[in-house]
Parts: sequence; C-alpha cells; structure tokens
Amino acid sequence: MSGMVSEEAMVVSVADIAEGMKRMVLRAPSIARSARPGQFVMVSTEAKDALLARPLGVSGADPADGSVTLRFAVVGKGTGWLAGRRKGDTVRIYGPLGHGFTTGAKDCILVGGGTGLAPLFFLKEAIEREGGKALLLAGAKDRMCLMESDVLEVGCIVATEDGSMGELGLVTGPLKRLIAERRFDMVYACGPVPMLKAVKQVCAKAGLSLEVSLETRMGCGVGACNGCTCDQAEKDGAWLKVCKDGPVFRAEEVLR
Amino acid sequence: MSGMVSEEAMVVSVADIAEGMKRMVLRAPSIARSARPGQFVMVSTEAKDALLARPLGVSGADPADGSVTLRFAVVGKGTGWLAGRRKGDTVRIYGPLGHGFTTGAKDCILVGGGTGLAPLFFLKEAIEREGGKALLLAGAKDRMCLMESDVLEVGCIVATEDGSMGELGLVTGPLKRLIAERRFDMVYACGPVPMLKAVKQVCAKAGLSLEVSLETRMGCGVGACNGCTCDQAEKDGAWLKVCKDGPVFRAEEVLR
Amino acid sequence: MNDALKTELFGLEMKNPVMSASGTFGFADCYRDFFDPAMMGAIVVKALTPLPRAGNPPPRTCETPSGMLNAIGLENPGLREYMARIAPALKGIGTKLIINVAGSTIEDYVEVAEAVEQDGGADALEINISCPNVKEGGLAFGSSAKGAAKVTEAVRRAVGMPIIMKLTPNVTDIAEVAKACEDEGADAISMINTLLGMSIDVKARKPYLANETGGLSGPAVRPVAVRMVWQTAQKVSIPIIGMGGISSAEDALEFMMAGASAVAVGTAQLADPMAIPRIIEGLSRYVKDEGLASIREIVGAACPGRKVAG
Amino acid sequence: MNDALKTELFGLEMKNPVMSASGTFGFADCYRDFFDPAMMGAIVVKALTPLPRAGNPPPRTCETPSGMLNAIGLENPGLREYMARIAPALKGIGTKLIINVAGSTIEDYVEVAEAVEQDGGADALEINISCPNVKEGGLAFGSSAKGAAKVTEAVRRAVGMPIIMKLTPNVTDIAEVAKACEDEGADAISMINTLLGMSIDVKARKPYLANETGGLSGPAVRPVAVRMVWQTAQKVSIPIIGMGGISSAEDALEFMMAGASAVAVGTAQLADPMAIPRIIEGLSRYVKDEGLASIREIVGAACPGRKVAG
Ligand SMILES: Cc1cc2nc3c(=O)[nH]c(=O)nc-3n(C[C@H](O)[C@H](O)[C@H](O)COP(=O)(O)OP(=O)(O)OC[C@H]3O[C@@H](n4cnc5c(N)ncnc54)[C@H](O)[C@@H]3O)c2cc1C
Ligand SMILES: Cc1cc2nc3c(=O)[nH]c(=O)nc-3n(C[C@H](O)[C@H](O)[C@H](O)COP(=O)(O)OP(=O)(O)OC[C@H]3O[C@@H](n4cnc5c(N)ncnc54)[C@H](O)[C@@H]3O)c2cc1C
Ligand SMILES: Cc1cc2nc3c(=O)[nH]c(=O)nc-3n(C[C@H](O)[C@H](O)[C@H](O)COP(=O)(O)O)c2cc1C
Ligand SMILES: Cc1cc2nc3c(=O)[nH]c(=O)nc-3n(C[C@H](O)[C@H](O)[C@H](O)COP(=O)(O)O)c2cc1C
Ligand code: FES
Ligand code: FES
Repeated sequence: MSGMVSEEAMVVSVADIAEGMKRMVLRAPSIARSARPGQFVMVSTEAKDALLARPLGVSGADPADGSVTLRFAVVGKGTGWLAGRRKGDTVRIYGPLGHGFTTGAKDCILVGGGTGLAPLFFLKEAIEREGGKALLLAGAKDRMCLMESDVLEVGCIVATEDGSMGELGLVTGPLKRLIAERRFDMVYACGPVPMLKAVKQVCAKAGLSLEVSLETRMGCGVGACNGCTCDQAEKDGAWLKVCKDGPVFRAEEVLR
Repeated sequence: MSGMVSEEAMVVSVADIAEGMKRMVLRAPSIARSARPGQFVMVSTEAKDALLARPLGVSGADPADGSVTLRFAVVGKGTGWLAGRRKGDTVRIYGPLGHGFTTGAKDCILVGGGTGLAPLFFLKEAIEREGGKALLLAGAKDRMCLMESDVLEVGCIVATEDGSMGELGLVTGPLKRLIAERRFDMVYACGPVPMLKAVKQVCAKAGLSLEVSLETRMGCGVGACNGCTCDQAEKDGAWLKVCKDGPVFRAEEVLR
Repeated sequence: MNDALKTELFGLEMKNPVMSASGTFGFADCYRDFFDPAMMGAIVVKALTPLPRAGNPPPRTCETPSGMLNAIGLENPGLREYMARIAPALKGIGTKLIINVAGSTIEDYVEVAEAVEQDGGADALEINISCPNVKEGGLAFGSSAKGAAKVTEAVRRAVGMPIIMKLTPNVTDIAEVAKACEDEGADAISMINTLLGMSIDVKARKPYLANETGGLSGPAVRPVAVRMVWQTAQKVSIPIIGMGGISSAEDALEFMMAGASAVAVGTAQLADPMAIPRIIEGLSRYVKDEGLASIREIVGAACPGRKVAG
Repeated sequence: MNDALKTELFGLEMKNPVMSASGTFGFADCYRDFFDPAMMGAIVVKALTPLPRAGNPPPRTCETPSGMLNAIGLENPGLREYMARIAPALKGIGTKLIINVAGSTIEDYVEVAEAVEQDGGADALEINISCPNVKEGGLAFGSSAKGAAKVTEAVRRAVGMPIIMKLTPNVTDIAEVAKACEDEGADAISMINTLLGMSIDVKARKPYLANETGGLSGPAVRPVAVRMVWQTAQKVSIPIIGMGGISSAEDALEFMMAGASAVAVGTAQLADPMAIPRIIEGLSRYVKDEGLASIREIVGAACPGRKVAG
C-alpha cells in the first residue's frame, strides 16, 4: 500500500443508478492515478454526530481526466450526507487504500451482489484493458435495487431473486452453469457473505481460483487502529485487517 | 408567550447583505402569522458536532405570504450551516419566542449596531404600519459590514467607525444630536452591550423611554433550562431569563 | 394511546415509559404550546430546595461536540413559592408527577421530601444526590456508596411515598452506589445525571462557564449512560429509569434493552421542543412493527444478567 | 520548524508538544504516505504485552455521536516480535519514541519495561493501567490510587528511564490516582484513556461490540478530559500529557491552558490522516499570531492553581 493521499475532491456529477443508490464522479487526480480495482477510499463526511470516514470501493478511475467514480447505497448518515452533495461541492477523501484484486486474468467471471457490484465495474474495465475477457454476473433482490441495470442489460448476466430482471434466483445458478460450459481461469466476487460462501463452494468444487472482497466497519482504513477485523478473516489464530490485508483476499484464506 | 410552533420551513431565498452576512427568507406560515418585532426563532441545524438550536431575531414576517425573514452574520458552525442552505431546502425552526418590543410609539428612534439591526427592520415596518414614525439609526465598524447598506442609504442615519459610510464615529453622536433637535416619544436599541449602555445613558439624561434587546447563549429558548441568564439582566438578586423575560427589556431594568 | 406502552414502576402506573428529565422541562409550563404534557408517562420537574436559589452567574451553558455543559446551579424558587404557586398549577396535569429534590445537607432533602409528601400532589420523589454544579451536597453525597446510603436512609425514614435515587456517573462503580441505595429502601434508581466537564474559551484563556466546571449531557454521553444502566441492572432488583443523551425512540430502546424500565429525555428536549412526543410516537410504532404485546418484553433484552423481576 | 513550539518533558526535548496517542498510530508505519512521523514531538506506539495477543473478536469498533467505541483488546505482536522486527524499524525515526506498556499482572509490566530499557531504542515508557477492554490488569490497576501506586512503584524500581502513567477516567477522583503515581516516582501523567461505554444494536437486541463494552474516545469526551486535566494539574507537580477528543489546534490549546504540557491525538487521526500535521501547523500559527516566544507561556493559563513549575 503506497501512494495514499488525502484529497479535496470536487463533485463532477451525481446520478441515481437504482432505488437508493447513487453514482458519484469526483475529481481526485492523485487517487485516480494510482487506484487499482478492489481498492477503496475513505470519505470524510460533515454529517451530524458522525466522526469516522466511510469506506467506499473505487468503482472507476481515469488517470486521464483525474476522475474517481463511486457507486453506493444510501443506507445511513454518512452515505446520506454524501448523496446530498451537488456538482461543484467538495468532499474530502483519502486513498487509494487496501489490497486490490489480482488482475491479469485472461478469461474470468466477476460475481457481484448488491453494492458488491461497485468495484467490479472498475475491475472489468481493467481486465479488458489488459486484453482479458471478463464476464459480469450480477445478482440482486429485484430490478429496482440492481445498480446500473440498464448498463448490465447488455453483455452481462443478471439474476434476481424475484425474476424481475434476468434469471430467477441466486447468482450461483448461472455461475454453476457457466463453469460447467467452459473453462475460466479465475473468479472474482464481491457481495454479501452468504453469496461469497456459496460462490466459494462452487469454485472450490470446480478447482477455480477465487478472490473475494470483504466488508466490515472501519476506523482508519490504513492499518492504524486494528478495528477492521471481521469474523470471516482469521489466520493462524490472528485476525486479519480487512483494510490492509484486504479487502480482497484469496478465498481459501478467508470465509469461515 | 403563546402560539409557539415548530415548523419545517422552506427556504425561499438567500442573499448576501454585507461581508459575511445573509438575508434568508423562509416559508413558515404559522410563525409568520404570530411573530412580533423583537421576538426570535430557534433554528435547528444539521451542522457537524452541533446540538442546540440557534436563536435568530425575526427580521421580517408577512402573514400574507407566510414568509419569515432572518438577517444574520455567519460566525460559526450553526450560522455557517444555515448559510449553506439553498432555495427549496428545508430548515426546522420554532417560535416565535420571547417578549418583543412594545410598539405603538408615534415618533421614535431605532438604534441598531452590527447584527443588532436585524430585528429593527421588522420593528420599523410594524411601527410605520401602525401609523407611527420610526427613524433608523444604524452603526457599524465600516460600510462592508453594515447589513443592507444600500437600503439604509435612504431615509436612515448611518454612522461608521471609520467613516466609510455616513457619519464618522459611534451612533451615540447622531443620537444625541437628534434628541437635542426635537422631542421623540421612545427609543429602541439592539446591538453590542457597550452601545446599549451608551444609548441608555443618553436616553436617561433626556428622560426618554428606552427598550433594549439583549443577547446571550441559549439552551432551549422557551424558559425550560434556566441557561440564558446574562450579566446584564438581574432583578432583586434573581437572574432574568433572556429567552422569556426578554430578549427585550425596559432599559432601566437591565444593563448594569 | 397505545396500551402496549403501559409501564409500571414501583406501583406507579404510567401510560408509557417516557418522562421529562429534571431541569429541562421547567415546571411543566414551557412546552404546552408544543404538546400536552399529559401525553408523557411522567413529568419530572426542576430540582427543588428548601430556600430559593439564584443559581450560578452566567455564562451557564456551553455547547460541546454532540453535547452541552450546564452549570445552572439548582436555580429554583424554593419550597414555599413552590407550594404556593407551582404545586397548585401542577394539580390535574393529567399524568404522574415526580419532584426532583436537592439540598446541601441531609436535613434539606428531608425537609423538601416531607413537605411534598404532605402536600400530596406528587407521585414520587427523585432525590438528586448528583448535581455537579453546587459546592455543597449534591455530588458529595452521590460520590460514594456510603454518602448515598445516608441520604436514602434519612429520606426513607421521613416519607412513605416512592423515592427514586438519582445517581451521578462521576464514580468508579455506579452499580455499587445503586446497590447501597437499594439496601436502604430506595424504590428505584434514575441514572445518569451529568458527567463533570469543562470547556475552555481559548481566546479568553479561561473556562467558558463562570462556574468553571459544568455537567455534560446530550448524545455525547449516551454510550457511558447505557453502559452504566447495563452494569447496574445486573446488580439491583429495583427498577432503573435510564437517561443520558436520548434523542430518538431508538436511543430509548437502547436504554430499555440495557435494562431500564423507563427513560427520561433531557437535553434533546431543549434542542427540539417536539423531541418527547416524537420519541413516544416512535416507541408506539416500534411495538406495533415488532408485534409486541408490551414494551416490557424488550426491557433487559441485551442484559441477560438483569435482576429485576418483570 | 518553529522554535516557539519546543517543549521539554522530564528532560525529554521535543520539537513540539504534539504526539500520537497509543493505539491509533500503529507502530508509526501507517501514515508515512501522508506525512513524516518525525514532524511530531513524539510517537507513542500501540500497547505492548509480553506475549502476542490476538485481541477481541469483531466487531471491535462502533461509531457514537461525535465519538467512537473500541474494544480492540490490546492486540499486539508481543515483546519478542517487537524486539526482532519493530524496534529496529523504529530506530532513527527522527523523533522521540514512547512505548505503551500493558499487562495482566505487575510482572508483565516490569518484563516489558525492562526489555525496552535494555533495548535502548525508546525515550520513555507509557504505562497503560487504564485499558477498559481486557479482563485482567488494565483498568483493575488504574481504578484505585492503591493499584496505580503498586504498578508505578514496581516499574520505577525496575527501570531508570522516564515513566509516564496513563490513567483511566473511569474513577471518582482521577487527581488522587495521579498523586499516588507521582508519589511513587512517576515522571509524568498521561490522561485520559477511554471512558467505558456501550452501544446496543437495537435490531439485534444485544450489544454492538462482541466484547459488549468498549472504550469511548473522540470529541464527545473532550469536556470530561479537559476537566480531569484541569483538576489533576492542581494536584500534581509532574507534567501532564493531555488527550481525549483533540481534533484541532484549538482543542490542543484547551488542554494546554487547562494545564497539560503536551498533548496526544488519537481518534481524530483515525478519522483524518492529516489531523496531526494540521494540529501542529495550527499551533505554529497560533504562537505566531499571539506573538508568544514559547507555547509554554499558555500552559496552565486557565488553571491558576497549577502546581508544576515552568
Ligand atoms: C472496503 C469497503 C468497501 C465498500 N464499498 C462500498 C461501495 O462501493 N458501495 C457501497 O454502497 N458500500 C460500500 N461499502 C459499505 C459502506 O462503507 C457502508 O454502507 C457505509 O459506511 C455506511 O455508512 P453510513 O454512514 O451511511 O451508515 P451508518 O449510519 O454508519 O449505518 C447505517 C447502517 O449500516 C450498517 N453499516 C455501516 N457500515 C457497515 C459496514 N461496513 N458493514 C456492514 N454494515 C454496516 C450500520 O450498522 C447501520 O445499520 C464498503 C465497505 C467497505 C468496508
Ligand atoms: C435572542 C437572540 C437573537 C439573535 N438574533 C440574531 C440575528 O438576528 N442575527 C444574527 O446574526 N445573530 C443573532 N443572534 C446571535 C446568534 O444567535 C449567534 O450568532 C449564533 O447563535 C451563533 O451560532 P454559530 O453556531 O454560528 O456560532 P458558534 O459556532 O456557536 O460560535 C461562534 C462564536 O460565536 C460566539 N457566540 C455564539 N453564540 C453567541 C451568543 N449568543 N452570544 C455571543 N456570542 C456567541 C461563540 O462563543 C463563538 O465565539 C441572536 C442571539 C439571540 C440570543
Ligand atoms: C440544563 C440542565 C439542567 C439540569 N438540571 C437538573 C436538576 O435540576 N436536577 C437533576 O437531577 N438533574 C438535572 N439535570 C440532569 C438531567 O436531568 C439529566 O440527568 C442529564 O442531563 C442527562 O440526560 P440528557 O442527556 O437527556 O440531558 C439537568 C440537565 C441539564 C442539561
Ligand atoms: C482504536 C483505539 C485503540 C487504542 N489503543 C490503546 C492502547 O493500546 N493503549 C493505550 O494506552 N490507549 C489506547 N487507546 C486510547 C487512546 O490512546 C487515547 O487515550 C484515547 O482514545 C483518548 O484520546 P482520543 O479521543 O484522541 O482518541 C486506544 C484508543 C483507540 C480509539
Ligand atoms: S480500519 Fe483501522 S486498522 Fe483497519
Ligand atoms: S434558553 Fe432555556 S431558559 Fe432561556
């Protein structure tokens, strides 16, 4: 982890991308230059009573125009405050933080559930830029809460629990089918823990490498407070730091 | 004090009226209906780390369109937050609070210094509506920090400490002269304590009735916490409540 | 009215578990324009002392991050004025009435308690052995189990009506103080009063408050208050009235799950005159949404070691 | 560099009075991208115990109004790993180094203290008798003057290097505990560690933290911390390192005016990686604007009864 900076980022645009979900593009040139897929930023908020910055995955970064894209669900006071920012406002963020995905796969599947889709947009771009193929598999409860559903309509596979878009059911359905159909060299996943566990099982059976991104509450985001342990990430009796050892881990290392 | 309500007020307009000073018009029909000059409202803020609402004098109220006007200096986090609201945003306020000015004067002088001018705009309107004459005497350090200086240019007397607008010096200069020139039936004053004391002395000498509005830090604004005592307001060994017994007092009762 | 919110404290039937905190609701005369105080489970009034007290010089309050300091210094009109003018006005207020009693000596507490009992207008006494803003009495009694026991014993001997001991958080072991009060016959514990704090005016290079120190209240102190309720609920078998930073129904539920049978709202009411009705309504919605027959079902839910019955 | 910020603590020359707080700056390895730790007056590292500790299960932190709760549980790599891998990395860090020492028994404290002294890399020891998040030691020692005296005495006997006793605010009279430490030969007092608190997850109906209780820090506790520094400065003649909610230069000045000779920044640094440099810069500006020859001129300015000399 190096090249971390604190930047006063300017809001370039804000858009609704699902029920209660936003896409925000920020001008943050230094972070845009060094961010890798799977890394995240900490967003300082001026929300009432709030104190700690909030972790959000980098969902896109363009060194050319210095932009960083965030995609997030508005769930509480921090994300609520952030969602209220408008074009031209500034937001203090620091990053890029953490250990991201290992790119370089030639033909891989990205499995995202809910807000876990956010970092995968960036990962897909990076893999494709490096000449690989990346098939995005997106899961959600229903169409309304699937972020960027119009973008996902083409070239991706969607599964919703109520069948309102794509296949009916969980993402593991199409995942199993795909893996059975042909050989992939890697799977990446980000989403709720039960989804990750299910994906891990499927991949283990197929002998496929899997990287997963975990979430937990964070204090600092940089390894200073030891606050970001999570039930899923333990190693030889010691707790891993999601912020620094992760948030991306090799599946066999985590998910108990 | 009665007719107090808590309202979700919509911002109708915000404007700069001096360096670091704003005029904000809110739609708050119930408060607009019952507010009297000298009364104030408490403004709830969502400012980071803040807790208590902030008192601001009612600087205008129009029952016809339900508008309440505030004029304030941006001095800290509460007023800073308020200044950042834009047209269409909502702000929670409650009021009208406190004991206002006694109107009904036929020919009076209003003396305002700094932000103390805010309630006098409303008072002037009310007295004139009731058929009286009200001469506004406005003091400030310099032109830049005199609120609504363009409005005050006509029909008012201005004194600035550096002479950048109106007369050079303190408001007591023109006040003495006016009082010597002809008979007035009442004086009202709002501003910093040293100014109020000087005005009190001038009025006492001339045998003129004077009402002054005091400021202090407030907890509740409604008489519940006993927090709003101030050095200037004591009576028979007991502390007066600025929020309820005031903020307007007869000068002989206060200012030690 | 929601029957599921009905609460019973030492025989006192309340329509809901929400009260005003002492010192933040005057004598129930300040918020009438905003709501009818009868809607609360009980009203707790400002501290009462035998003689009138002018309180501390200003400034008396100061905002701090998510909190406030106050050093009012028990300003109140005294017992005589209370009986002559205030008690009559509180008759028929439509809900339970609890009088907060303060004093510099044990005799002071006893004098006020006896007078209130004799008057007959109040339903319980809250004995404030925890005011940090006066030189004598107050905190001095509340700072040790021994001091707390002494006051409890004296008041218990003097009156038959319910007594609630109001404790200070400025101690090493609040549960021990609570236990001492229980042992001397207290009917309930209310906690917490304010944490002793100070804010310095950097420009003036001196403490902000004229009294130098003040009592910290508001959301900032909530985690400390919840912890203390949780610890105390495991130590005493009398009900606890929880307070300290409650500003939403969810906050109230935190205290109740920690083991409080009822709650009081102080600073939040100062900051928002609709706080108490908003909290009661929120609790009402909660019991409905959760399908609870009674709010009591969640009391102590997060405190398996809670001792009180029911 | 601003000479007016130079500070001296028990013979330790510091370029300015600002330190990291223990447990919020790792082993000085986390914020190097943001600023050079050498710019601080001193670095205080994470608590060290004789054996490695895994710490408490998650969740370990929880945000509260203007504050946070933590229950890390002294996770650290232990003395051996520290000596092998961390101490060498801290050599030549360019500023003073203070090691925070924790333990379950007095022997633990002595063992770590002796090893650090022998290693020679550190400038002082901060003896943490105030961690609220472990079952043994920690708070147990710090909760009474007697316990604090015992640890101070044992460590004092074992080592000649400067020892700073770090106190808990969870006591009735912190100044008394500080006095006991002074009497046993402590070189300085640092205060405050966290206030014991709890937050309840209302949905789950149980405490948020796996450890149930945690330590409250951040701006929320500042008024309590300032008050305690102010009280203690009137009782002891050794310097005080003040902390608890400092997040701006103005906050740091509050502590110094209350009587602290130096300050530490914890939670604010977690929330903003530029907090410490921002605070140092703000102090630098302050001495310039006020025309002070030395920041020491304002130490104790709001605490006329302060006892320490200079
Ligand atoms: C490395 C990392 C990357 C993330 N990337 C994204 C992203 O790209 N898009 C996105 O929408 N979200 C992302 N999250 C989750 C995001 O950080 C939280 O939703 C956010 O912090 C909530 O803040 P808030 O102030 O709005 O909510 P709060 O008011 O703090 O809490 C609202 C509710 O959410 C719960 N909550 C808060 N934080 C977490 C958490 N970390 N884990 C589980 N529950 C929590 C609280 O318990 C509460 O119930 C990420 C989290 C991590 C750790
Ligand atoms: C009855 C009444 C009517 C008022 N009417 C107006 C008005 O019409 N227009 C206007 O501009 N202001 C008015 N004020 C003053 C206004 O309330 C304060 O400026 C405001 O509360 C500051 O809030 P803040 O959060 O921006 O500042 P904070 O961040 O709270 O403080 C910033 C600085 O201002 C000081 N300060 C804060 N409140 C007060 C106070 N009440 N008295 C003295 N110093 C204070 C603080 O000590 C600090 O130095 C009125 C005050 C009262 C009591
Ligand atoms: C302005 C003010 C005055 C208070 N006066 C009293 C009092 O007279 N008697 C008392 O027992 N507690 C008094 N308190 C303490 C409150 O009743 C309550 O215990 C404390 O503030 C914590 O609750 P809160 O955070 O909801 O305010 C006072 C608190 C405030 C803020
Ligand atoms: C996450 C975290 C970990 C901490 N770990 C330690 C520790 O290991 N040793 C110690 O003495 N204090 C520890 N503390 C306490 C801080 O050093 C400091 O005393 C306290 O947090 C108050 O300061 P603050 O409000 O600036 O954080 C820790 C605090 C936090 C927030
Ligand atoms: S969030 Fe602080 S160590 Fe990971
Ligand atoms: S502000 Fe609360 S009594 Fe006046």
